[in-house]
Amino acid sequence: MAQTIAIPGQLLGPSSKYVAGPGTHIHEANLYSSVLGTVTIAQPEKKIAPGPAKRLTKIAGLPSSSAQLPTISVSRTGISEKREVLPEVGNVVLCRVTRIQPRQATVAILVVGDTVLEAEWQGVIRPQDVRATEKDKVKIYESFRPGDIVRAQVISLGDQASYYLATASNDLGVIMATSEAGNVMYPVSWKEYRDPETGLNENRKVAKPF
Amino acid sequence: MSSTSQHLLLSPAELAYLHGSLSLITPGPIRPDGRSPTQFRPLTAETGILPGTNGSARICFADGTEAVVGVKAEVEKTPVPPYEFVASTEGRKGHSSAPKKSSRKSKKTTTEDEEISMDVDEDDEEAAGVNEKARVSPDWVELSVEIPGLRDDDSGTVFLTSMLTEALLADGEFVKKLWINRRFHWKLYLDIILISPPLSYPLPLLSLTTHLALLATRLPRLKSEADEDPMFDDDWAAATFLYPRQDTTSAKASNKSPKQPSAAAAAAPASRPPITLLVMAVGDNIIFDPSKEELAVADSAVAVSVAEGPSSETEPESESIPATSTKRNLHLLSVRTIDPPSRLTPPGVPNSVNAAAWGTMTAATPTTTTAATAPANESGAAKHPDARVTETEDVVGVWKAPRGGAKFGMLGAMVAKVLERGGVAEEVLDGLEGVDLT
Amino acid sequence: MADRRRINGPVGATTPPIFDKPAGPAAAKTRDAIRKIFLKTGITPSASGSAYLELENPNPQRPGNTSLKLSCTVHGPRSLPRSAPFSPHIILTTHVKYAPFATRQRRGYLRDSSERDLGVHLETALRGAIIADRWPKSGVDIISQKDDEGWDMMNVLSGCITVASAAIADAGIDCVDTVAGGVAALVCKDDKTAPTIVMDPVVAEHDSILAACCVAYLPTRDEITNMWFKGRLPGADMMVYDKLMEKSLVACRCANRVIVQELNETVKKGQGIS
Amino acid sequence: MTTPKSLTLSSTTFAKLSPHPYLLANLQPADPSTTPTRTNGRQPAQTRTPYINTSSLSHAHGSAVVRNGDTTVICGVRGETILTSAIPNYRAPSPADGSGSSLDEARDYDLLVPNIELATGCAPNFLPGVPPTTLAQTLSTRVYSLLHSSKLVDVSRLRIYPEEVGGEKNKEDNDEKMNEADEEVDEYAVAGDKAVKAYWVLYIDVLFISFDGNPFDTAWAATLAALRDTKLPLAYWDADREMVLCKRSQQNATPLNLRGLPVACTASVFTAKEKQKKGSGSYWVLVDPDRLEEGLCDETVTVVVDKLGGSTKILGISKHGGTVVGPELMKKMVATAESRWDQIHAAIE
Repeated sequence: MAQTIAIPGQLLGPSSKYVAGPGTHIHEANLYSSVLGTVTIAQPEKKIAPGPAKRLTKIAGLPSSSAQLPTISVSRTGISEKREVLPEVGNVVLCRVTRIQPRQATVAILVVGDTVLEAEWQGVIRPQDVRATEKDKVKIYESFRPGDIVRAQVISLGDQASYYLATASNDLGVIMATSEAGNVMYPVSWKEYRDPETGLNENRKVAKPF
Repeated sequence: MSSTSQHLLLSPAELAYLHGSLSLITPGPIRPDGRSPTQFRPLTAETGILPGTNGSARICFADGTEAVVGVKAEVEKTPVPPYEFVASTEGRKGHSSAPKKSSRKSKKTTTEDEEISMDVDEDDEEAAGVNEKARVSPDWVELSVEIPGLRDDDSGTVFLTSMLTEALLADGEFVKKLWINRRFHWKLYLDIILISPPLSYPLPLLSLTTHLALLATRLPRLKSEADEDPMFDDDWAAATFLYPRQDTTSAKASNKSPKQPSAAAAAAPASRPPITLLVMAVGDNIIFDPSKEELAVADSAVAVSVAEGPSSETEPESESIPATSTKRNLHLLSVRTIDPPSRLTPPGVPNSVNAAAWGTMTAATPTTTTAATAPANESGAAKHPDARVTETEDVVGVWKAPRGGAKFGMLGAMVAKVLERGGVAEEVLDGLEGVDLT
Repeated sequence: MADRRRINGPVGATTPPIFDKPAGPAAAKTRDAIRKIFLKTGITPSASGSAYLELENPNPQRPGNTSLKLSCTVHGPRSLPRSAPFSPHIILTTHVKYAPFATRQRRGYLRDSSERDLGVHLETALRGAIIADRWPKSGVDIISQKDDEGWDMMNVLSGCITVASAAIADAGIDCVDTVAGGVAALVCKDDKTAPTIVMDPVVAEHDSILAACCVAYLPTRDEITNMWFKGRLPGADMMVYDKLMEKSLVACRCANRVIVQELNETVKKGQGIS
Repeated sequence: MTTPKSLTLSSTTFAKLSPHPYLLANLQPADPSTTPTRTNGRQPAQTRTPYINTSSLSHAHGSAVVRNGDTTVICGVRGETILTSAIPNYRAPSPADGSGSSLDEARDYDLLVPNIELATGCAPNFLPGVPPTTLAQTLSTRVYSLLHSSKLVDVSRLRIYPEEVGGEKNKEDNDEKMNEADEEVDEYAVAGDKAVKAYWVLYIDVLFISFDGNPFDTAWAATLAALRDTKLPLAYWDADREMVLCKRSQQNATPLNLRGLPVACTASVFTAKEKQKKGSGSYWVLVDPDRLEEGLCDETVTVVVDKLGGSTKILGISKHGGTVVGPELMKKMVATAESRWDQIHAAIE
């Protein structure tokens, strides 16, 4: 059953037996495929007790957690390598800095997770999102320069033009930088890159190389 | 840009409320302004307001939208295809009746169209004496719509223009009225201007105003004979109506009407220009003359163009309408689905998913017994980049933009409701007849 | 059209060739099936989705074995221009364009009103099928390029709908269903015989077309997203109208079979590679 | 030049993030065992095989579809007639030589009208609804000037003469006289007393279905193939109706036999450093570049050669951007252009 092909609009199963995963939609209590691709069914992994259960003050009685339903989804991996994915809140993205302003750094999002995007989405990193500590003493031009490649995380869908990104953790920040002299630099400390030929250091918000 | 020009800012909750009240079955839809499903908003109309035109009309709806239509006519030389000479010199021996130029081909080639000759095979009422076919072409009518705030090549305006033109030209009756002789014909220019900003979808207003303007249009009386250069009587009082009138007041004008190709018996109730009605469906209810708010929650919307043909015209093909029917004999001219703006409205967030209402994205437990609302169960932390807003069953009361199209039966029912005896189309036509045409 | 960005040719007016003898009438033959459709996806690798459609040429006199050629490219989901207002769903823009050599009368490069009208029809047909709120703040451009004249607007529209639906599925944009376009017409040979309803009419074949309707149909959901009816029905009886609609739905289902078969092949071919 | 040490990226991500080092890494592989190839797997001097098929359009007098890798182009040629009275400052061609005179009718009366249409959604950056981009305009003018400079179209084929007046117009004997090789036009211009009444104007419309680099070679090959496939109906001036009429029957439609078969070959130069001074650092000549390579190289060379009839004739050389290509490189380019000519010649036949 794993590799059946799904055409948009193809009936996959009743929505009482499956949970809709990506690439499917529900219409009149039935699950239909909404993307051209191959059907994959993910069995629910055994649920470990979810942390301290929040005290539910809602009156609605806490329903008995019936056995979790398998998730059915249609994935396009088979079709073409170009898979269009929208940056979601929480995704780790790679982007290139396009413009620096005192109040924000404008970037073009190139890669979401591990899928390379065809279209380029615009993102914005605000000074208060650059690092977790001493948020108010951050200067943008000491953190990013146009042309740098930055690994960041999407924190919100943002306004109509751009997504809001943040580099507030150690493994986020600039991963590739070119110096004024035009050579590729390598990181020397958490806030400096060095140009191998000229030996000069430039300030950046450096991502911890792992 | 959906065909309604302005976006109405209604919140998902308002949309859900409106959709709920409009799709009630038992007492029938409850409309925000309390009208019955087939009740039209009052309108004030007058004709003959522009002295410089052959015919003009102005209609103002209750909600303040207003339109003005001016009709001007010019005499134009009919282009003659070249091998007309060849044919006429060798005598047109049994030239196979070239297929009727389908009136749908809006982009007509003015110059020779070598494969299909343009002459339209008007076989039915063509006067027997002249074996020459009456060459009519849809290009004799030019209609332009002007909506404030929109460019005239804006796709919404073009859609309106082609719908109104289509209604006029669909059956080819109208174009035959513009025929003077084999060498000349009338060229009619209709300029439709929406004066007020488009508060609701302007289609019905524009089509009713065009209807009145065409009814009031008068062409100077032809004095010259068959194929001579046309000479007209310059006494405007003697001008003949485009749509010959059967009532007594202008009897003298109609019986002197020149030999018109479609001179069906003058005494019979004359045919009337087409009207286009906007019909909307919410759930199973069919609603007419929708206001802007109602259209914002429509599941589907259809524009139906209907015209009243002279009832005496015997239908060559299908069984004729029983004679005892009421006086109106309606023709369906064109139907188009309109893309309802409801598809562009933002979706509401059901409680089960809405963090504010403690429905948690990560709750392992499906919420209460509502159909099968089961929120995503992946662990909340790093959401899988592909995870979309979780696909949930439609929750009653939560607005979701309608997906898919309209059922086949629903579309048929909407059109039937317009055409049925004593239905909405006849009610509108009666209303329009009341307007005294100066 | 003195467009200084294009080479406009001689100043004087040029006229298309006028022939001394009118062409013989097209061989009128009745067939009760739609013309054979050739559909292929993936013709423009640089676009996110693309498809190409050809309709078989029924008119033996006309050179070439196909009479309607349509190519469609889909670019999206892509970012919206800065000025666009926030939209919680994907913004659909459609462009329908005739190639200059497509029709008998050479068309210019700027879109005229009939092409914009087709664009709005296509937009209505596809918007019903696309699940818009899956792609917030993004846009998709659907460009349908007509390379050869199918002689008639409604056939062209039904071709555009079918090829665009295949291109959207190829682009991986969420749809509730594939959309198929179909045309049916009320045709009468001459006035004595009663009018017959024909699927996928070729105007050159029939003497006079009384009425025609073009439908965009979602087969599995059995819903209609766009319907365009035009013409004069004898009398106002709904019976003929409903029969005409049914016939066009049959045409849609035939077209949809071609789409499903082609999409299956794309997936198989895709799996073959990966 | 140390690449970032411990950063491991997938190849597609590397290509997207920094295309220039990516192409450089492919052309200059670290270990000598792998042969240097381009990102699309071709050798630097290797071109994409062209596929050409003709007369696929029913409303054009000549048409061709050319597929060169992922660049697909469709070209339609339509003939329309223009009366000499409608041509401003028209001078009757001196009947004696017909074509040698200083008067170049095709260029002076603008009888050839090529237009390249890129805004057909053939690539994400070419979307319709915008006026023609500079690339589209430059392509159109380059094709226009090459059409006229190569004198490809024989103007005598475009002239329209009055019909042979007098005597009963028997169509039959005129027809079988029609299909001799190419003098039949002079059949009408009896002893030069017949003035030219009208001309054929050829509208050449080139449409890009898919765009993946090297647009000029493909557009020119499509124009060439379409013109070779064009058959114009026999047109004559009808005196009593003062208009040009064409004969309906297809068999006396005369093909435009073109002079020679010029073929264009384009290469772009990729330099190791993005900003390269003259002579320093290594460079590669990439023939028939695709979209990625065109974006990375700013120096392109185009050579137009014609090998019809044995000897190689160079019809045009154009080079712009960059300072790397010198005379000896130009000779190598002509050699590659000749091999490209053989490829196209084989595809067109």
